[in-house]
Amino acid sequence: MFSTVLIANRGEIALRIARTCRELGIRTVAVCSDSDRESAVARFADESICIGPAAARRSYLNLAALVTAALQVGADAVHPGYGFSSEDPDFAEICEYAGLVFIGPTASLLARLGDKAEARNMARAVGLPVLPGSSKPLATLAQARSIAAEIGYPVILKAVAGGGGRGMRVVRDPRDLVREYAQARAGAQTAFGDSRVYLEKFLENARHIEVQILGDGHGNVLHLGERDCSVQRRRQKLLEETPAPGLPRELADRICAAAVQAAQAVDYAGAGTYEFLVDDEDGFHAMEVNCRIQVEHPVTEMVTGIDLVREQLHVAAGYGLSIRQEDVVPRGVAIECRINAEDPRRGFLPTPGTVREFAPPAGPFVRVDTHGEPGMRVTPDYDSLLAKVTVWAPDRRQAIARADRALEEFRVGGPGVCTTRDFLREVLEHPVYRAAKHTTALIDEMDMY
Amino acid sequence: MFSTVLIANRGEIALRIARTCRELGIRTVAVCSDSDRESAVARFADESICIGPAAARRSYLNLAALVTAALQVGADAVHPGYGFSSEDPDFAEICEYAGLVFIGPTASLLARLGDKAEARNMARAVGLPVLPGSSKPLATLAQARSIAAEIGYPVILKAVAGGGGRGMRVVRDPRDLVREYAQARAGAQTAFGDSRVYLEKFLENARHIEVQILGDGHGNVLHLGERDCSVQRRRQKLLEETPAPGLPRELADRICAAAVQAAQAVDYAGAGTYEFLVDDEDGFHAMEVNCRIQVEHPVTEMVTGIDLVREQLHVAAGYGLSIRQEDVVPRGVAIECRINAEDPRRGFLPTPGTVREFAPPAGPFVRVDTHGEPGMRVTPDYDSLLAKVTVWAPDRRQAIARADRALEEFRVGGPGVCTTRDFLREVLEHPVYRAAKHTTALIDEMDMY
Amino acid sequence: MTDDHTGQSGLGELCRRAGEILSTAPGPLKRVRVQAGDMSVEVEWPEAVVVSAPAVQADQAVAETPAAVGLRESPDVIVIAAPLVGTFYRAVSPESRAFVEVGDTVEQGQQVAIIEAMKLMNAVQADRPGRVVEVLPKNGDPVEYGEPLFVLEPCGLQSSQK
Amino acid sequence: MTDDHTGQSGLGELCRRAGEILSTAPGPLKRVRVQAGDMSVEVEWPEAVVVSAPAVQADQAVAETPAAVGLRESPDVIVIAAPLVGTFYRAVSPESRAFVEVGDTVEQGQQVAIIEAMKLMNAVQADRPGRVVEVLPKNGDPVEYGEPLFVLEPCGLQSSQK
Repeated sequence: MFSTVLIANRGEIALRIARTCRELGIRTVAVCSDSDRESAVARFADESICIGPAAARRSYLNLAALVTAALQVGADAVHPGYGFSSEDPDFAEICEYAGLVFIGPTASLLARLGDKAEARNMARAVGLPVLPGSSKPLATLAQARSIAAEIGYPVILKAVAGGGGRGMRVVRDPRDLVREYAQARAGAQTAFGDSRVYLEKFLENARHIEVQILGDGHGNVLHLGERDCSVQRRRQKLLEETPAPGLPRELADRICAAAVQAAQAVDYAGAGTYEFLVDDEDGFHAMEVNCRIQVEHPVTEMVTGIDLVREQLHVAAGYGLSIRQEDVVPRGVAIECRINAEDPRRGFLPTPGTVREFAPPAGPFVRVDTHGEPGMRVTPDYDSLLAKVTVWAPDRRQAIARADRALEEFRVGGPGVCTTRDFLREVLEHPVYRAAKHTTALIDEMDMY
Repeated sequence: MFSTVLIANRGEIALRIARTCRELGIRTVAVCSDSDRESAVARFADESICIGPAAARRSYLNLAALVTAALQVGADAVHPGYGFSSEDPDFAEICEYAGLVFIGPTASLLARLGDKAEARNMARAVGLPVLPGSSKPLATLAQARSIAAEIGYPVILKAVAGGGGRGMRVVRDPRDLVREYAQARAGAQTAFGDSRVYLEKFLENARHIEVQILGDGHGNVLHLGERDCSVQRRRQKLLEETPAPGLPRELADRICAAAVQAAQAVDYAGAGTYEFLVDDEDGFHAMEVNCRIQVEHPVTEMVTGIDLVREQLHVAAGYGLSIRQEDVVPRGVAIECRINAEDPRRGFLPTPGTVREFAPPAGPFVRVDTHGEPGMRVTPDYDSLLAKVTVWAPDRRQAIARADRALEEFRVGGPGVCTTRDFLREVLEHPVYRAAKHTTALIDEMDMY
Repeated sequence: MTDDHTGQSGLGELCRRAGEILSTAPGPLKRVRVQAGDMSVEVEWPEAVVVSAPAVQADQAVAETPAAVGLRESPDVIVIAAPLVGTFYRAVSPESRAFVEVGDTVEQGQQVAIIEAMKLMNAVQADRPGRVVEVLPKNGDPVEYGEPLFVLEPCGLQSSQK
Repeated sequence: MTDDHTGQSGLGELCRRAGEILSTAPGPLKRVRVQAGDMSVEVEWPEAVVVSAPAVQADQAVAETPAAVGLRESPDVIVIAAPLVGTFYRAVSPESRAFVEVGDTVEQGQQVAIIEAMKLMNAVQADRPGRVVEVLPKNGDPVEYGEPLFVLEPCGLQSSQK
């Protein structure tokens, strides 16, 4: 096993990774920006090194600083977490060049799966259903218009370099295509430094279902069941659960098998997530692949008992997976609620400020992943996630009651700081959610009344 | 189900009970002493009522105040937790008299099983092995001397009204019997208001194994596996785990079956624990029964996924058990560590003071049950338990590593306050414990070097 | 040089003493000051929020008077608080006269109310003399331990008014 | 000069003693004062510890100067801190002369060191003029972002001494 792992991330995921490293006897080094010197992971880790100022571009996204720090502390591997540079092929390549193990897929696979148009083609090549759309980045507006006309409106424009729900624009009326196409390209350029976009059919009432897979890089891939992540605002997940409620088991099993098939085709190494859209009429459609540990991985851990970060480390260290498919026996239901510093009443706008009170829930079957503590400052430099509250129960009704209890118990707030806590309790109460009839449109519909 | 439950206890167990009540939609009323008005459970509960001054004798042990409070708030049931009056037949009887459901066995069963000498006889009557000893309370010193001579030294003197490891004296030399007998009687009178004692053979190197049972009061009893509670100081448990490590599965199954048999014989209702001593030579011996939820119940909950307080409420409300024996499928290993405000270097003397720093661990597969928070005062009025840290893992090696990680992460302390945290980490490191060869003598042996 | 040396070692002594105090003194401190001749060492803590460990309360007299909650006593205000949880009664029976009315002067030890718990009638007594200014719960109200029942003003005040 | 020296070392003693207290005293302090004869050292903490919400920092200039960590700037002390994580070099090559030595006066913008990261040599410049009092890391030491590299005293101070 590795002797020292540099954790190239911040916040709750950095702490979560450090915890598993500690349990495996691996020395951990946290990196921090100037404003994170007193963070929970900086205190937890065996060592902490400051890599730049608060602005992520100059610290957590600064590949040279990350690799220099890793070499300086004698790390033999780098865990990129999620977000930031976790799926950046350059990061994987620079690590390799510097003699560091990048804990994730290879640079070339990151490059191929990171190109969303290419990923669509790869999925289609192994026989996965994909939504009708452009098979390459759109070359011209005329091409966009002709493909959109062929597959029929509504369509969705997506950045080739995008992912995680960012950089998408829905077009419902052909007259809006000119404007939306121009804005999608401009937005993609700003957000990802790559203006290329593609388009596909947009499903108004679909469910976001994803499959957690683990691969050893030698053709062995297993899945850890599916997650329903349909509760989203602005295409960003807010609440996730497993198993997917209201989805016929047979359909869920077919989706899981499809994900395994696709991952096997690319000799996937480590933890990854295959995302699908499911609609009642057309079955399921492959969307994109996330080549990293996922924010919502705790729900899968709670029903399977498998530590996903441990498996990532095992695979990256060349030990292969410590489990086989038959060891994956999901039990009960888990729900994760993301407590973000955002104001649901103002379009989920982040609310920076000081979190004066911070007392997360605890007790039976409740897991909290957080870097929060009283007095912590929420700055606009980083994302607004304060804590993930994940609960487990034998069945969905009990899990919902437990999630509601845990959220109610969570005392969190401070001057200027709003959170998604109360809004999530409204979701848990919502009859459409309770009946497991919700789609990705749930929150928009809630906003309407 | 009940509409309002009065929780006749304090500390972490009161909060733990309130959490399950909340999840079941039951209104909760916390009682508090004058010094507990700002406690975690008082804040969590729907209502809180002060029942007396800090001294437990005049608040949490004051049956009249508890029942008056329950009636005043319109409770239909009372949950006694553990300790205090949880096994007091008078409490159960007064509740019944006042029209309140006592969440626990009937008064008459509490009386019979609370008499430890009588409980021995009941165990023997259903065919359970018990250690040789007196079948009735000792009438005279001469009788004690003759029985001790017959069964052979060492013997242990126990209070008939005792339990939970309190009020016991080991006699290794016949010449000490006079003194120890007199002191045991005096001690029993002081602690339990009942000077009667009995004696039995003392096993120097035994393991404390107990079985969690659930009964519906109509002859249906199931077990939730065994727990090893051999890590004890002064016969008080400090660390518990399930399944019992190093115990042949066949022997563990026989012990579980014996507990079920004994509980069926008395139509046990609710949650209970049958305690046994296991030694290599003679197999197992029934000791006593705890007629209440146990401090260490979280380990059982983590491996079975069953909420024990929920089952207590179901049975007490007349719904029967919500599970059958075949629904109990233990998975993996769970370990509980008790963080007490005690000084292991001074014989585990409680250390009152102010807990200035209190940041419990969290993350994957870690559960914390606590009423603690920064600034909390540890007073000599109540027991010294600050928090229970329970971890789960697929196997024992990983569970030990995880427990150690969680304990290391726990920042707790303040002026004058010592805790058992570091000592427990020594236990987790101890080769005898790691090899699962430990007996109830482990801590005494550790003290020696 | 000698002076200087003496000064330094005297100072070292001072600091050592101060350090000893810091490390051995129980509970949080507010201020430590050590002085010798013209030398002094002083250490001060902010206005302490933290309270020191309590005195052992385990075995107080049963007749202990509870502190009233939510109502401060002052030189002008005496509060009689509920000594137990139960139902508050102002008279022996519905037909009887109340033990005390607003304006009455009560003696120390005089019964002012009854609290019933589990069918037992417990007398509430004034622990100091005074004139009744206000009766807080209504007859038959449930009260918890420490709940303020009566507000009195000290007799001294009253007599000075006469 | 001799007097002055003695005074300084006596004061140093005071500071060292105060430092000892600081490092051993439990909990947050409000004030520490050490006095010997006519000399005294006093350290006091501000009332409020909580800092208000920060200004938006998302897009500062790339040439931003990091604040030094663990060393306070003051009117008498200028600190040059590491602008990035990497290896600290005092000269262009092992054979070359160091960019600056203790005692040198540096101009604003003058290169004082190199920090190497990923084979890239990054110049470290003085952002204010001053006289070099101390060089903190050794040649070849790893440094993190914000780590103090040089202590300077402002040129004004130096010229007034001349």
